[in-house]
Amino acid sequence: MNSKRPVNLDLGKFHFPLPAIISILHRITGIIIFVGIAFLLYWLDVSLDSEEGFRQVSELLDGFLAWFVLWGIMAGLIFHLVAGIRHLFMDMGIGETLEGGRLSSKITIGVSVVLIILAGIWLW
Amino acid sequence: MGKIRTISYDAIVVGGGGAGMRAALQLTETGVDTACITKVFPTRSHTVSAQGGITCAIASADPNDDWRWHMYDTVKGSDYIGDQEAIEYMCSVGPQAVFELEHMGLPFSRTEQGRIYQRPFGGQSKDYGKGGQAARTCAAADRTGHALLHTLYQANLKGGTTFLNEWYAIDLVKNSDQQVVGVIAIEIETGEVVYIKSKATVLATGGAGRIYASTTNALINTGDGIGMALRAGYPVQDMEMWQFHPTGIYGAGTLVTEGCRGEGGYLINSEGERFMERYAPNAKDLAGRDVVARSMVIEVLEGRGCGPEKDHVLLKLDHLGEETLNLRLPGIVELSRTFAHVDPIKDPVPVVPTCHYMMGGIPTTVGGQALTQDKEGNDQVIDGLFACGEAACVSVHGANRLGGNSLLDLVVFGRAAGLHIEERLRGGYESGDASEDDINRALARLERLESSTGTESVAAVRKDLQSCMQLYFGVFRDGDSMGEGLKKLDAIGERARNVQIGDNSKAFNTARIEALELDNLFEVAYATAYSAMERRESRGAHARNDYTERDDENWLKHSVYFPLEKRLGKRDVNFAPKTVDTLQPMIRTY
Amino acid sequence: MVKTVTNLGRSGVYDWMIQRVTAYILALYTLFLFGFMLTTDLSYESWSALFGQTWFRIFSLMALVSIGAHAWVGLWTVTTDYIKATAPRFLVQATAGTAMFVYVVWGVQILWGH
Amino acid sequence: MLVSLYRYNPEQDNAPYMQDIELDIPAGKDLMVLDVLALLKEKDPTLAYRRSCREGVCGSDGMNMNGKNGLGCITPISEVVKKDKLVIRPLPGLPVIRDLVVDMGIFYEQYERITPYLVNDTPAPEIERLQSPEDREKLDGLYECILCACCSTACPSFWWNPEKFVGPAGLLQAYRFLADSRDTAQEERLSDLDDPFSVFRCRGIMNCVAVCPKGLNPTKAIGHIRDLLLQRAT
Repeated sequence: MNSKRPVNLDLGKFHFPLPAIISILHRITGIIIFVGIAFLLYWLDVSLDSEEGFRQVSELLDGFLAWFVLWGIMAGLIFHLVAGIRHLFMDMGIGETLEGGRLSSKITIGVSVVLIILAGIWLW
Repeated sequence: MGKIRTISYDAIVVGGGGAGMRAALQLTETGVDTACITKVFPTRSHTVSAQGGITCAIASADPNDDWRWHMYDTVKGSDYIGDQEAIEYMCSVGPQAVFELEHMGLPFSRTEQGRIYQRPFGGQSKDYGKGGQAARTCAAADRTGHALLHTLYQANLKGGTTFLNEWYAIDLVKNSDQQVVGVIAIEIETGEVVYIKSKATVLATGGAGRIYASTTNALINTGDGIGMALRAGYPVQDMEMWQFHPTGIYGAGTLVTEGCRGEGGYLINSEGERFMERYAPNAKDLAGRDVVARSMVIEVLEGRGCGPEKDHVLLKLDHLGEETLNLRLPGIVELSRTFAHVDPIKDPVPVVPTCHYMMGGIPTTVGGQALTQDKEGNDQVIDGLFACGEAACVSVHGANRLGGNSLLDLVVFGRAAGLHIEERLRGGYESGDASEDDINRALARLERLESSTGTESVAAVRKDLQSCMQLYFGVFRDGDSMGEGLKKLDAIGERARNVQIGDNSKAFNTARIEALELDNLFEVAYATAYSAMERRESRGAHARNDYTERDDENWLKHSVYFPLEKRLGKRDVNFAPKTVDTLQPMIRTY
Repeated sequence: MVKTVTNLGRSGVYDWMIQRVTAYILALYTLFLFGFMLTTDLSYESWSALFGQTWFRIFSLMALVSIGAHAWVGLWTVTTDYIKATAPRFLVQATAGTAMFVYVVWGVQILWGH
Repeated sequence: MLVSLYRYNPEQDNAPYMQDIELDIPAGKDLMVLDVLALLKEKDPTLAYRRSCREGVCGSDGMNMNGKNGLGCITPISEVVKKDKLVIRPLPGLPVIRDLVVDMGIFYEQYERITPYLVNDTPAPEIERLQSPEDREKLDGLYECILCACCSTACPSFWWNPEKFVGPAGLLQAYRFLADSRDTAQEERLSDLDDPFSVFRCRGIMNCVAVCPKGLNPTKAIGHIRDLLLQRAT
C-alpha cells in the first residue's frame, strides 16, 4: 500500500475564470512594483539633485532599455491600481455576483490595456 | 479470515440518515456511548432528497388543527393495516419532535406570524375527513429533507456522536443465546473488516427502491438492513407494499414533490384534461398516492398518455406563477430544468409513477424493538436488535404512506428507539459475548465472495433484477405474471450467488460494496415478490388484477415473510390506540 | 482561530484595514503625480518646486510609509501562500522587510536631503 | 467520445496516471457525466468514485470535469465535453485515496471549526421559536449548501492554506449561522474568525461562485462576515 497520497494540483489542467487571472496578475504586478520602487527612488534622487541630474534622467529615458523598465513599472502600477479599485468596489458589495465579477474583470482588463498603451506612447 | 479486530460501543446505529441520526442523537445526549455506522457521509443519505415536508399537527396553518385528525388520515391512508397504537404515538408525539428540530436550527419556511409554514399534502383532512382539505405539512421550501438531515448532523456534531463514516455493515452477529451482539463491518477506505460489538444494534438503513428499474431512490438505497435481518433468519413484514410516487420525472426517475400539487399544481393527460377529477372527485390531485398513481397508469393504458410514446402524463405548474415557484418550489424548478429539460415556469413537467417508498420492513414495537414470532404466532422480541425509519415496519404506513409522514416517522421513531434503548441500558441490560464461531458465521458471506470463482457481473445481474421487479411487481400486479416473475427471480438469485467482483484490492473498493449490496437487493426483492404473490387481495399500494377487491375478512392483517422456511405468515394489526377510540375500517374513497 | 506572529496587525481585520487605507493613499498619490506630470510642463524647476513644498514632502512620505505597510501585508500573504517551509519563508519576509526599511529611510533622505 | 480518466490505486500505482478510453455514447441521449462513469464501471469494476442521490442534492460526486469542478450527476456531457473529449479528474487540492475518491477530512474539519449548529442558550419555548419571513429569507442562499466541496477545492487560497483558511463552503456555513435571527452566539462566532487566515485569505476571485452546483455565492457571504468583523472592530 502506497501511503503517500497524491494530490491533483496540476494547475495547467484547470480552467481559471477571468477574475482568478486578474487576481494572480494583481499579485505579480504588486511584486513588480515593489522591486520597481528601487528604480523610481533612484531616478527621483538623481532628478532632484540638480538640473544636470534632471536632464540625465530625461535623456536616460530616451533610451530603449530605461524606457522599457519604466514602462513596465508603469504598466504594473496601472494594472495594480485598476484591479485594486475593482477590489474596493467589491468591498462595498458591488460586483459580487458571478456576472458582476466577470463584467468587472473585463472592465479591469480593458481599462488597464488602454491606459498602459497610452502610458507607453506618452513616455515615448 | 482469521481473527479480526473488535470495537465496542453500548449502542450502534447502522445508517446515518434521518432515522439513524435521530436515534444516535437521542442516545448520545443521554450519555450512551454510541457509534453511527454509515456507508456514506451522513449528509449524503437519502433523507436529503425528501422535498415537500414533514406532516404534523402543530396548528400553525390552522389553529384548531388536531393530531387526532392527522391520525384519522393516516389510518385511512394505510388502508387500515397501519397499527393504530403506533400511529397514535406518532401523531401525538409529532409536534414535540418537530419543535425539537426547529430548536436545533432547522430553517423552516415561515408564516407571517413567524410560525412554521405548513402546506396541503395528499390525503390530509380536517375533522376526520368531514372538514375538507387540511394544510399540515411543515416545510423548508422544497428542501425539507436536506434541511432536516443537515440539522440532525449538526446536532450530532454538537452532541459528540461517534461517526464511522464510510463504513459498511455486512451482517449481524448473533450469539448462541440468540442475541444480536453487533455487526461485522468493513471500513471502505482501508478495506479492514471489523467486529463492532454492541448491546443494542439499531438498523436504520432506509429503503431499497433500487430493486426497481425506475425509482426516485438514491443509488445507495439497497435495503442493507433488511438483507441483514433476513440472512440472520428474522422475518419482515408487509414487504409487498411499495409506494409508487405519482410524480417521478419521466425518463430520469427523480422525484417531484407532492407539494407541487399541494401548492396548486395538477396532472393533465394528452387531452389536457385534469383527469383526477374523475377518479377522486373531492380530493382530486391530493388523493392518496396509491390512488393517484393507479389513475395515471389507467390514463396511459387507455391511450391518453402524453409524448410520442403516449407513456406519461404532465404535471402543470406554470399557472402558479414564477414568484410562487421560486419561493416555494425552487428545487423543483432546478430539477425539472436539469432532468426533464423543461422550465416549469412555462411548460408542464412530464411525470410517471415511480417506485418511491417501502412501507414494509422489520416489524418493531413503538420503541423500535425488533420482533419475530414464536411457533404459536405470538410476537417475540429479538434481543439486542432494533430498527427505525424506512427499514422498520412499526407500522404507521400500513398499505400506503401519506406524503410527509416519512420524515415524521423517522424523527419520531428514531427518537423513540433512542429513548427505549437508553431506558433498557439504564435498567442494566447486558448481552452476552460472541464466540469466534458466531463471528465467523457472519463473515461467511464476505469470504464466499472473496473466493468466488463465478462468472456473473454484478452490474448485469442487478440490471436484470431491477427489470424483473419493474415488469412483474409494479403498480398493477397479477397472479400469473407474478408467478412468472418469481421463477425469473429464482434464476437471478442463482446468478447473484455466482458473481465475480472483478477487484480484490482493499482501498476504497466500491466493486466489493456493490456486490455485497446486490445480495441485499435480492433478499428484499424476493421477500417483496413472495409476499405480493401470497397476499390475495387489493389494498393500498398492492393492486391485483386477479383480486381487485379489499378482503378484510382474510387480509386485514400484516403479512410476515419468514426467510428460512420461505413462508408467508400473518400478524394481527393493532386496533387498540391508548387514548382515542379505534378507527374502524371503512371503504376508502377520496 | 489561527495565530501568527509575522503578520502586521493583531488580527485579520486590522491587516485588512491597513491595506485598504494605504491603498486609498497610494491611489491618490499616484493619480496626483500622473495628473501633475500631464498638466505641467515638466522641467527641473517645476519638478523640484513640487518636491520643495512641505505638504508634498509629507504627502510623499505618507505614500512611502503606505507602500511599506501595503507591501508588507501583500507580500506576507503571498509568502505564506506559496512558501511552505519556515526558513525560506522567513528569509524572504526578512529581505522584504529590510527593503521596506531602506526605502523609507532613503525616501526621507531624498525628500529632505536636497 | 474519448474519456480521459484520472486513475490511482495505492496498492498498485506509485503515481497517478491518465487512462484514455474510447466510449460509444448512445445516440440522441445527453448523458450526465455520472452516467458515463457508470458505463465505464460496468466494463471496469476497479474504477472508484462516490455517488448517492444522482440528482444533485447529496453532494457525493464532486469532481473536476474538463478543468472545472462540478457534480457528475447534474452535469450533462454536452456542457463540458470539448472536441469530443471528456477529462475527469478528482477534486483538486485534496489527497487522493483512489481514482476519483478524495480524502475530504480537512474539508469537514473546516466545517466543524465554524460551530456548525444553532446556539441559543435561552430556554426553548413550548412551540417553535418564532422567526419572521424576512429573517428567514436571510438564510436563503446559505442553508442549501450540500457540502460537495466543489467550491473549496476550486479555491487557490484553500489549496495553499487548507488548515488555516476556512474556505468558501465553511465560511458560507459560518454566515448561515451568523445570519440566523435565532442564534445568540454572534460574538463568539466572530471572534473565532478574526485572524489573518480564516476569513481574510479570500481574495474575491469567485472561483467558488463559478463552480457551485447549487448556484450559491460564498464570496458574498464572506463579504458579509467581513463587514460584521469590521463593525465589531471599529
